[in-house]
Amino acid sequence: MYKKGLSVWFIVILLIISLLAVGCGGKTEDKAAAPEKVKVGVILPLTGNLAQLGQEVNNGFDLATEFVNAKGGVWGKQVELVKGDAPDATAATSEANRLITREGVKVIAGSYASAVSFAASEVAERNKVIYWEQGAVADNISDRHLQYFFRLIYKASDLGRASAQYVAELAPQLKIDPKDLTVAIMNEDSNYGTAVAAGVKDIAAKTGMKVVVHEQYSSKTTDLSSVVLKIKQAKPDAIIATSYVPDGILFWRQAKENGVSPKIMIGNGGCHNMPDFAAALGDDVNGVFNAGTSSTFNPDGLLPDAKALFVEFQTKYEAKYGRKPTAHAAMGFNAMYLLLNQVLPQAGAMDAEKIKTAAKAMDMPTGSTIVGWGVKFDADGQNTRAFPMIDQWQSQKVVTIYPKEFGLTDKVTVPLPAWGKRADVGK
Amino acid sequence: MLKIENINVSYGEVQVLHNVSLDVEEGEIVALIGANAAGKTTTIKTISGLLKPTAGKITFNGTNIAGLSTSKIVELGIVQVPEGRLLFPEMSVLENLELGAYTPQARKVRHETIKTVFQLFPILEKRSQQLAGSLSGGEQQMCALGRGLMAKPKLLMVDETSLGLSPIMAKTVFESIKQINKTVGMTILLVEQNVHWSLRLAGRCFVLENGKVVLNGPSKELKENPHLQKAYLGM
Amino acid sequence: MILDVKNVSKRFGGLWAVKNVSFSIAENEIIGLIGPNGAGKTTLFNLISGYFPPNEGQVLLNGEVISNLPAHKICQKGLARTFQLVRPFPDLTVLDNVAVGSLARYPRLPEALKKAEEILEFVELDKGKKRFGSELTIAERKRLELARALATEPKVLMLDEVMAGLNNTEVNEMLKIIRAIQKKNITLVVIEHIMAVIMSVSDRIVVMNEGEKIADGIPKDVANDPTVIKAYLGEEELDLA
Amino acid sequence: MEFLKQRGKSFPMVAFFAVMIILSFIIKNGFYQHIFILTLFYAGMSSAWNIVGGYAGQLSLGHAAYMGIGAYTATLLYLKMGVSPWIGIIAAIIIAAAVSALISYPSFKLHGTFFAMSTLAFGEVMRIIANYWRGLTNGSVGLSIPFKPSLAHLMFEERVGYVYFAMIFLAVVLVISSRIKESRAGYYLNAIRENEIAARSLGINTSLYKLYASVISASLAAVGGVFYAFYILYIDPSGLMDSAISIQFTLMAIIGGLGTLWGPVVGAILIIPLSEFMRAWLGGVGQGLHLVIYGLIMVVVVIVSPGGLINGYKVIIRKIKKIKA
Amino acid sequence: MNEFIQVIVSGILIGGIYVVVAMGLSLMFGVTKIINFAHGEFLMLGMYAAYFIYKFLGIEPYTAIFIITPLFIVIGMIIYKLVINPIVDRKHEIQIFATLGLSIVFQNMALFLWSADFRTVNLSYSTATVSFGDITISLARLIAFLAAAVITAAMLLLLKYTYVGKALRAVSQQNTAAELMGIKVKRIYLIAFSIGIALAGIAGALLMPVFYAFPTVGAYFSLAAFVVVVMGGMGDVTGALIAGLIIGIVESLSGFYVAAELKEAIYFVLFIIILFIKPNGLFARKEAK
Repeated sequence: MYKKGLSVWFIVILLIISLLAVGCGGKTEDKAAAPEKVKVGVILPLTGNLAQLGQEVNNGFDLATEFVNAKGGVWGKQVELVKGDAPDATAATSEANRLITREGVKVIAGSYASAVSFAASEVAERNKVIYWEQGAVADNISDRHLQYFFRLIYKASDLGRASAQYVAELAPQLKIDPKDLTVAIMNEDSNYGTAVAAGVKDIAAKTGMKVVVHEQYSSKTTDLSSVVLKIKQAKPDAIIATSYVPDGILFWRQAKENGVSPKIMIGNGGCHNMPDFAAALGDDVNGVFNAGTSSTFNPDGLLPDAKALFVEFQTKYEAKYGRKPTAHAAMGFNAMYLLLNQVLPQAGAMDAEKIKTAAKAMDMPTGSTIVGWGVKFDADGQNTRAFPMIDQWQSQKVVTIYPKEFGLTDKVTVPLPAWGKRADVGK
Repeated sequence: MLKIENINVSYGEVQVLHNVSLDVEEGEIVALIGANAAGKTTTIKTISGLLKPTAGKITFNGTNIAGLSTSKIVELGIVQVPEGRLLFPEMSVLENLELGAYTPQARKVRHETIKTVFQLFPILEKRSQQLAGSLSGGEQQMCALGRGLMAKPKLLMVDETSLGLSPIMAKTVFESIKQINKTVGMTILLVEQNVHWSLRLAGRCFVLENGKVVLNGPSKELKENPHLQKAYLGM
Repeated sequence: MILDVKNVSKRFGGLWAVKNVSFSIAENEIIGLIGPNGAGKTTLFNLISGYFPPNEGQVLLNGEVISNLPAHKICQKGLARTFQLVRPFPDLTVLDNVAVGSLARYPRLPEALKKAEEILEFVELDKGKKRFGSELTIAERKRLELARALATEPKVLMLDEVMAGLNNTEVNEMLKIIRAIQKKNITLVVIEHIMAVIMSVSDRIVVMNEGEKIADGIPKDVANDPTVIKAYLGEEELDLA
Repeated sequence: MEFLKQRGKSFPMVAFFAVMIILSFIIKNGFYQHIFILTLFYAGMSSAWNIVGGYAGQLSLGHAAYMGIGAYTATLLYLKMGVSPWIGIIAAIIIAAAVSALISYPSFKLHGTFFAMSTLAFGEVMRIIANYWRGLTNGSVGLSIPFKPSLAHLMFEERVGYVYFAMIFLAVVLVISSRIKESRAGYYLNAIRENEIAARSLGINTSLYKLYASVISASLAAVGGVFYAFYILYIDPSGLMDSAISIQFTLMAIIGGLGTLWGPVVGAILIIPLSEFMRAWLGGVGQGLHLVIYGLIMVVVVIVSPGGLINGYKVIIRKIKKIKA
Repeated sequence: MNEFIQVIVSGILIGGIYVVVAMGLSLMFGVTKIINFAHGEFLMLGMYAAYFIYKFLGIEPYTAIFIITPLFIVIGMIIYKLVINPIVDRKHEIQIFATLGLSIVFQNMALFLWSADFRTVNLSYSTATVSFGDITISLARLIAFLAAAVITAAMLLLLKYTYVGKALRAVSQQNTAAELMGIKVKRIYLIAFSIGIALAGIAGALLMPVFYAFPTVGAYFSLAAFVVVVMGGMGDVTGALIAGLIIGIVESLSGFYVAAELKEAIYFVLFIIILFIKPNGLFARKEAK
């Protein structure tokens, strides 16, 4: 309909520009070939809805790198983290490609969000680059039998199992037979919440606990009153919740408004161990349990080296960021520190095969890392010695209570006191 | 009072007015006549400042108003009653009238003005709480005229008042225009397709054809003009 | 009779825009439809061309009821129209504008374009055919609109004020085109404002006022009909003192 | 190839793909290849959108839903029944066409903002359904496709395979687009966009043609969805069917030139590398900084360039021609 | 029965919040005919403003409204001059994408400046409730709802009884005629836009005690607000009020009786169906021409 002869030249010009851009890019690659520093890739969601926890992990990564660099780095060279922002799977693919092919990294640490981990680790695998996952919990990430993928954290369903198991163990204290215990499950409906809930259901079936309500919702919702009302109606003894921060705050606030008062409330990370959660609820946060990685357990349960590192991490982190590290920051630190301090020196060179061998050879007992875990990867790259701990909020602080050797206190308050009467929890 | 000298106006790349000149003296009724799309509405839109001339001069009481904003021109005292009436359909008649008196000076005296308007158009007082969109065509036209008067204009430009009205209704409206001119002494620039009416109502007429003024003069003389008779009166 | 309008009425809100109008048109006639502004001419056009259905009555094209068909079907059956406010497609070229019309009969684009060129030649608009619809003068737009409707190869063509806003030369050219269209065996219904013009070209004239048909006959009779004079020209003895 | 037969008209197309093929030999770096693939893919998606959004002027903001339908159809058939994605493409087309026919017909009564909002809502509903229907889609856990490179599985050991596949996808969309544009349907769609009432009076069944545009557009978007799934190898509702993705398709067409054959392509060539490079350069600098700049560029371009770059260019050409004449 | 009433009450309360968010959007649209896709981001800025005012000045969000309102009127004016004025007469798609770009800028600006942390103000009334028999009502949400009613009433009074209000309506109904009355249309656009932004800021302050500020919070509300505005019949204040309550009640009912995950989908479907039946919104009085 229109004479196109000329518009084509317009396009051709654009193409030439993009060609030039590519030409320039080629040089960057050459630079990467002769590194003066040890480059490690990082992929995290630094923008978008998951930015908050992504940033926490990023802080941990940064601090671990500082620690290692202060000690002289790896192989006598300083470590540089090359970062990619991946708010979603497509961006993760882009960034993984960029880090691998343009920055020339041989190992990528990530990614906290499961969707990001899925996509980025796929690219890493195809390029034979190590993907070092610190905190994405979706079960099926490690079900793909990838060769270059290592995950330090436990699976989501294991987290759900742990929290449900703990609830079952608390039943006698309520003078209820676990078989008669009624449980409400609520979770946000992304892969994280869904997988945790599956683990909870599994244990509920095994222990005979009765799941009276199971509510799933989008974490982007503005109102959870329908969920709250359903739970209120079912009057469960325990609520097992999996939330992100916004919906977690919303739920507990609306639960308070509606006078939902279970005997046990337990969360599964993501929200229920975050300072923002406590800030929003004040004293009412006390008595709430959380299952997940902890950054505030009793370091006496750790092996001596780990304990020293734990203390150093806590103080340096607070000095640098002006607040206590969250569990996500601790996991980030742990993952990066293990990578830089153990795996890479062991591997001896920036070579994926060697790093893989070194990682597979890792055999660290429980209590040897700053989050309490040991490290031993199975054939799928899943760490078999990771486990969640149980915390309880006391005096608006996350206090670890289980496993016993990491517990800071024996004083566990059950059942949960009524709303507004929780200041004394743990005392 | 109003003097237009050789203005050119274009819509985009199409020039619609070519060297149009006309003038209006205080107290008179002047009609601008011509066929559909001859450029009548364009001319008064340009006077109102809705369109900007590409060339030429428009002066009002000695002030050059070409290129001024519409609100400024309204404040100076030129008010247009637009073609198709363009009432605010979901506002009451009273509100429509009140909006007519939007400029500060008109707003001050709006209570007196509204009395005059109601005297001219008693039906508007009866309908004052009704939504303007629900009025009949003739009533709407009266409301539009009333709204124009509320601005306390020195020059009232009335665009195609008879459009869409039955002859009887049109007659009433024309009579009231005459009335406005007589009682208030209002200067009126009338834009009309209906040549008969215009010739009877106005003292002087300008005939536009294809964006050019082809004839002008006192209505009596024009009535006898063979070109006009042939082109517009079907004689 | 190629077009029969039988007791057609249309109501908007509480007002009858068209009230019980009937007339018939024989093949190859030129019918003038006149009346003062707001008489209901355009509404009648809209009813016939299927823009909206009548509340009462029927329209028959070649003996077939078309009054409940959608507009595009009516066009395909051979009745085309133009609009008073011209609606050229502004971002299409003149040629493409007309080709949209001819595609109704010639689904293959090259043929449609060829036909469109022929029609543009016919209406003498072939010079600037690469210009965009938005770049035309009013006279050209009117002609484009006519050409586009003509391109659908109608049996009946209804023209809504195609001469409004044109100067004398342009009006005469348009009249020439209208007569030429008639020679192509197309029946025409023409809405027009200017009496003189319509009188000269029509075989028969239908006069409307306030939604009703008030006269129907050959131009000379209609022009001398006192009701028509009163409705159309207004009461001469109006007192404006 | 089909489009080579179209005499002189196909010259731009041939030239374009010649350059693309040359580029596919030059670009060896994986990151640039990835950007190249994304650009071709988005150019294809935006061109597919353009058929209904540009030609017919129906500003749909829910096209990610069709991409999602395509991705899920082919992935599920492949994972659950071992059906080759090539056959999956056909199934994807059928389902997307059916869904679009169902939703489009009533929605074409709506105009302007109302239409846009209804498609936005439709896209969101589809995403929520995909999330909720766990038995079928695995919900938000997503579906991960094991990497088994072979042509039959639409997975390629060498990334360049994806380059060619994306190129073929874009070529198919462009050929169909230009075929539509240069046919009765294209003329009719343009007429509908410009003035629906006038179009109807010229014998155009406007509902039918809008439906036709919508179905073709949705089908092509579904094909793109299949490609996406087998390239990224992981799909989940929020990553695939987010309204932000629908808006991306629209944005590219608008930046490049709505309703023109090459507009969406130009838009994609500008936007994808821009956003990718912005993220690469600034993503690690400060949280969100790259998107602030990206957003600013978007605002400025949209304000400054009237009707897209291609049209801006056309206006200039028109002016030049006038001066010459 | 009680639970049904409780569900309805919850629906009305969340509906009230939608109304507050939608009101400014509706006014802007009615007058300028621009859909402000960055409206949610102005809400977000309002929440941050309330948060920082509380944190640094110790002024509670409800009182902060008196600071936020003038502040946001100024912000509205600046944004109008920079972004909206150049596109006010342009095509829909241009307007959509300019405001969309603005939303990307604000979202990430907030992320860049204030990080992604969730900011809450924990006040005595954040979780306080009022009870009527078995029915409990969140105090802060009730206040937001009452504010919605007050804002609606104030808007109606403004539009009905002041000259500016009449000019706003005049421009929204017939902007050429308004111009011919001597109304500076562009200035009315500016006023409408600024009031709209101020209303978004007020909505932010009202939300702060019950919700929490973070960079992408706007998106959580804006989609619902768009639905409310479109369904209520663009620019219709009472329509927006009723549509907001309908959406809230439908959301609450479907969340309780169908599934919490599907509640958004259900009101979107309802919205689509309503549009199919009434293509210009629920309360559109006339067919748009």
